[in-house]
Amino acid sequence: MAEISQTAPWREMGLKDSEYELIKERLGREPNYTELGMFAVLWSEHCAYKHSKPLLKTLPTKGPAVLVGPGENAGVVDIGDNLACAFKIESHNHPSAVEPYQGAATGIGGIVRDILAMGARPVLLLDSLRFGPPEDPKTKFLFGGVVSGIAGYGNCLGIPTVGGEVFFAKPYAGNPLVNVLCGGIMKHEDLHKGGAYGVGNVVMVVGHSTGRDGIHGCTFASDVLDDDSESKRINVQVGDPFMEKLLIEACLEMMACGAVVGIQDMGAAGLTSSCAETAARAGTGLVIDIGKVPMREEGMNAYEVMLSESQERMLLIVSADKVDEVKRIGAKWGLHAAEIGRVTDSGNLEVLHNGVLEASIPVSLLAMGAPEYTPEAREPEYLRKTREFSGESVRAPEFSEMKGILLKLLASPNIASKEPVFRQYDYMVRTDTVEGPGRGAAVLRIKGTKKGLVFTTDCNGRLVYLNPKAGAAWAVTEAALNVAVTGAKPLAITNCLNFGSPENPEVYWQLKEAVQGMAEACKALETPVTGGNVSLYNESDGEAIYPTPIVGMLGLCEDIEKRITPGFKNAGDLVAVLGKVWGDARSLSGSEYLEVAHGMVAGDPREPALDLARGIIEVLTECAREGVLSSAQDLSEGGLLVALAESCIHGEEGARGCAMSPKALGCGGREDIRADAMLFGETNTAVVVSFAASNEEQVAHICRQNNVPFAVIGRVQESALAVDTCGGLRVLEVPTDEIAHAYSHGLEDSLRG
Amino acid sequence: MKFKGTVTVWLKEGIFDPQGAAVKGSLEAMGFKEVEKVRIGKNIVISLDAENALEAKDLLEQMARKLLANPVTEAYRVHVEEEKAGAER
Amino acid sequence: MKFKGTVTVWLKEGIFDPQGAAVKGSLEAMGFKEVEKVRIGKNIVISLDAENALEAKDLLEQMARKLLANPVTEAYRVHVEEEKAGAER
Amino acid sequence: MKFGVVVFPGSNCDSDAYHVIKDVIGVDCEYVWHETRDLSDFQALVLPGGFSYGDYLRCGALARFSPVMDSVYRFVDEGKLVIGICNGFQILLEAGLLPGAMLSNNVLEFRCQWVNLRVENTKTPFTCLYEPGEVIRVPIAHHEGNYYAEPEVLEELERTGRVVLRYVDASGNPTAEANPNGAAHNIAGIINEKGNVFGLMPHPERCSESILGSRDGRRVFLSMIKSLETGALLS
Ligand SMILES: Nc1ncnc2c1ncn2[C@@H]1O[C@H](COP(=O)(O)OP(=O)(O)O)[C@@H](O)[C@H]1O
Ligand SMILES: [Mg+2]
Repeated sequence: MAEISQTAPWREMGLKDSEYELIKERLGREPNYTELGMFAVLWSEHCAYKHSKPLLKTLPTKGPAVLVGPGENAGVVDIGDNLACAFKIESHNHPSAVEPYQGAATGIGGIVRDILAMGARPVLLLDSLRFGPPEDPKTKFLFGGVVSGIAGYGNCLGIPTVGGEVFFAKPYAGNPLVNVLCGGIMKHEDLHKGGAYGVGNVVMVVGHSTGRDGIHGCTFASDVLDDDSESKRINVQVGDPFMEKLLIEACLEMMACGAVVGIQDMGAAGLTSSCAETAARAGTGLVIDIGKVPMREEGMNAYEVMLSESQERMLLIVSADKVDEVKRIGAKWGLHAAEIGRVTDSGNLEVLHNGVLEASIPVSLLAMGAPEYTPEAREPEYLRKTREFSGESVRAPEFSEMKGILLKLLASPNIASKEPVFRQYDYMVRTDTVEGPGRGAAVLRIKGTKKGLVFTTDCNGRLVYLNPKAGAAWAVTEAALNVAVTGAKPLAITNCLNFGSPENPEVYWQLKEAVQGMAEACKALETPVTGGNVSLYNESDGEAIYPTPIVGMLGLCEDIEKRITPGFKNAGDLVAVLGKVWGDARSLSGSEYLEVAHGMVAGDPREPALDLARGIIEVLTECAREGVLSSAQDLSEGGLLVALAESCIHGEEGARGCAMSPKALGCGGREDIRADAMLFGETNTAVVVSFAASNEEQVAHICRQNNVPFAVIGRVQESALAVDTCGGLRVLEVPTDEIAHAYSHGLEDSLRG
Repeated sequence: MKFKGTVTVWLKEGIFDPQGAAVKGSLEAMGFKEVEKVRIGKNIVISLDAENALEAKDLLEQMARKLLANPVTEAYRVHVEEEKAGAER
Repeated sequence: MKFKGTVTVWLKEGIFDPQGAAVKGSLEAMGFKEVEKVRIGKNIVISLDAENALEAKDLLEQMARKLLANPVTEAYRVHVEEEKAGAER
Repeated sequence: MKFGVVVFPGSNCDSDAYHVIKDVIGVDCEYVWHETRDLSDFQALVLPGGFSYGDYLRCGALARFSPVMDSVYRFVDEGKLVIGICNGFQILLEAGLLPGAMLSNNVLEFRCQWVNLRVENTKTPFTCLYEPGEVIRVPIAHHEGNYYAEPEVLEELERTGRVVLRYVDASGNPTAEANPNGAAHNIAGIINEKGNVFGLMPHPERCSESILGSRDGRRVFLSMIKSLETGALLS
């Protein structure tokens, strides 16, 4: 035992000296090597949220529809008809940086098991991805691997990948982001939780055998990527989607027969975390014998078995009289279902190896004893410069340049169609996908009801970089408007906070501000946070990524037949803006236009007007109920003109164009107005809608009632997008075919380039 | 001179091979009880021009390292022979 | 006795191998101009128990014929050797 | 009349086929576990899409050795109807119930998209409710749908009208651009000599309700029901 303190192995395992001292003190003795390993993984940032917990506590988590909030494997929200939706987002950034295919694939595997652990059938996936510049050869390698990994795993499971995001920017070059969201549906009575209740109940491992793969994966995830990461590659876990598919079916069957008291997936830190967390939630203890764990390699010791991150495994707490039933179902699906221990009242996790005690640790210390840190926060130096941006910083383009700029924006990989990505995903399996990827938020019907589930993921890291508080709030409002333009009501969010090292005061400041912005927006929009994930240490070569707090939002569509879609429907319909288009220089802050046309990342994005966002959501849901809108599309990257272009591209035959003038938005007489900002400036408190002229009065009335500015800016026409100045001068006219061409080839062209 | 190189790529020992495991299961179910382990790898046959066998081998090593094998998960072996005219593959 | 069998499976001559063609394209783009043709096949390594090499080979032939290769599109070759204790693969 | 939907380990379109037959069309339908050997209750079987046995080794290769397949051969001999969709088609090929084999898509990617299909033969129990030459819109979702058969086999399939569905453009022409995966002769679906085994890569069960964007696939199932009811087209 003495040698432990001499060789200090905890440092290599990622524990600080002070943490080791704390363990020793709380344990009242020196931990042995296996115990130390167990502490190291559970006290890693990935599992213990050491640097983020105090911040996360400030997020709103309660609401009338929330059935299960943060703390369980996934949040659960009531969606009526005795149904509930479990959903959560999770990151797999570090594994994907090293081995993109397997990293992304096992990311899907992990999040699906989280949803399964709540008792829900997983029914949808979204993927939110960030890469370096598309022309960078490393990006091509990472992009190709990640997308095919998601396809390879998700398609095999038969869970449709119905939406997501892809965003390219330099700060992600060495450290891509791979965040995946899974949603599942269940009846209220099928809700399960991850607690090891009932002394005497049986602990079982179901699914794959255990090998040496992925040992210390979560300490790796809490580390900065460097050249040494290459040597950590042997940590890579290989996904087996076929096994996961069987595991889903088997676990659902096991839960349905009433055998399962508690269930938890074995993700990061494998057996250690699943045992410690289930026991901690229930206030019990566990005794397990790892000699009974099905293994795929010989001679594995306690340390290896407890830390293995072999995929496709679940931990089940089974009532003692139902063990045989669980074994029978396991055998039916060709899975291991092994009895490895029992629930005790000791409060300890006791690990035996063929009867010999190898570890004994209080579960509360393991699962909840990690220290919390409140690091120093300092406003980043770079903000002084980026905030200097003003109207004088960029030349206003001539009218004659507008067409070129529009086409360039549409072809920019951040705006262009992501079809080269999502055509590799089976987004139709299960026959519920009513609006699939490529047209805004995904809409899925719920068979047997009139309802629809709506999902989106959103975050523009560039905006968060320039103003973390505003950018994070913006991610929430953008997601909410994405949901609302379908006519659905935003219900709740899950989030994944992707940041650099919290030990860097500037990064910690970003994190703190972003969480505040997210909290404020969620409170204002009444979309509580039901769960999520924190991924820190996203850096390479000393440079942090853009701070990227990704928001995954769930909305509910009361009547799916009344949903609204983004494409124009009828020539002659009026086109209007609901909300606020600023049209001033500040609205160019962090815009795609500023980067694409001027090569600048600068400015200070406005904090979203949350009251206005709320009003717009009200207006859209009411309009959907009344059936008065033909189309709706929110403004995001690329601003007003790109939003209109997208409504043209998705338009019905004969209604694929629009003629507009910003006159009604109040350009006359305002000094601060600029044409480029009017057309390409970004705001997230505005949407463009179209409707039959006969509905104008009703739409206007609904807007007035909700204090939402309403301005008719043009009409739907057959096949071209045209813009007139306030003075009536036609400054732009582009055939929609040309627009559609730029939009649909942009991504492939830039990856080829 | 023409050479035929074969780069054999397989999953490193210790990395689980789900394909191999599934095939083993099926072979057993078909009655081949003698099977103890199945691992599935790739066999990449490359016809190429080179001055001599040494150069050919060197080129193939480079291709394997840079593209054909994923160093994270895979190991490889290179084999070169002179191309027999009219050989079957 | 323990044997290590290797079943190599490849697409029949005359059937276009898109994966091979793509790899050839990538190799060329990387500067390997010497490459004339690339074909990608499978390498299935099976550890098995048998009385002797002949029996092992016979079993492997059966597995290949029944399962490992699709006779419409694929050809195969079987190779057997005695398993060396502690061999790397 | 009762349909069976076979569930192999890894099937994932089983519930989609079941939903269309049972809930949308309203015909009796049951899942058939892959270890079942008695199929005497059923008049028609669906081998659904998915990734049976993970599609490891080759798509459909391992499923072919599932216990149920012995009974499927007998079922086919008895002249009952079998439709294999996507992975089900691949299984039928591996099992030798249909000729040919599948190669990887020539785009080397999984492809999920809508395609246009021309119905080439309407004198089959699976297509009797379509118009000859009718162009329908149906989704595909596969990685290995590049149909291959030796030239003599292709020639015979063509000559005997056993190419039932072909990938075409919107105006009905079987162009190379309209071929999503490189399939020989733009073949999307074929039938056996006897006319009771049909395999197709596209997913008719995904386009049998208007809320999903097209109802063009529904008549595949309705055709089967009609021919079972009338006995027409069944040898
Ligand atoms: N990685 C992806 N996977 C699946 N769908 C994606 C992906 N990236 C983008 N999409 C889809 O493409 C459409 C446009 O994406 P995005 O530009 O982020 O939309 P929005 O501006 O509405 O947030 C959306 O429907 C989205 O779901
Ligand atoms: Mg977006």
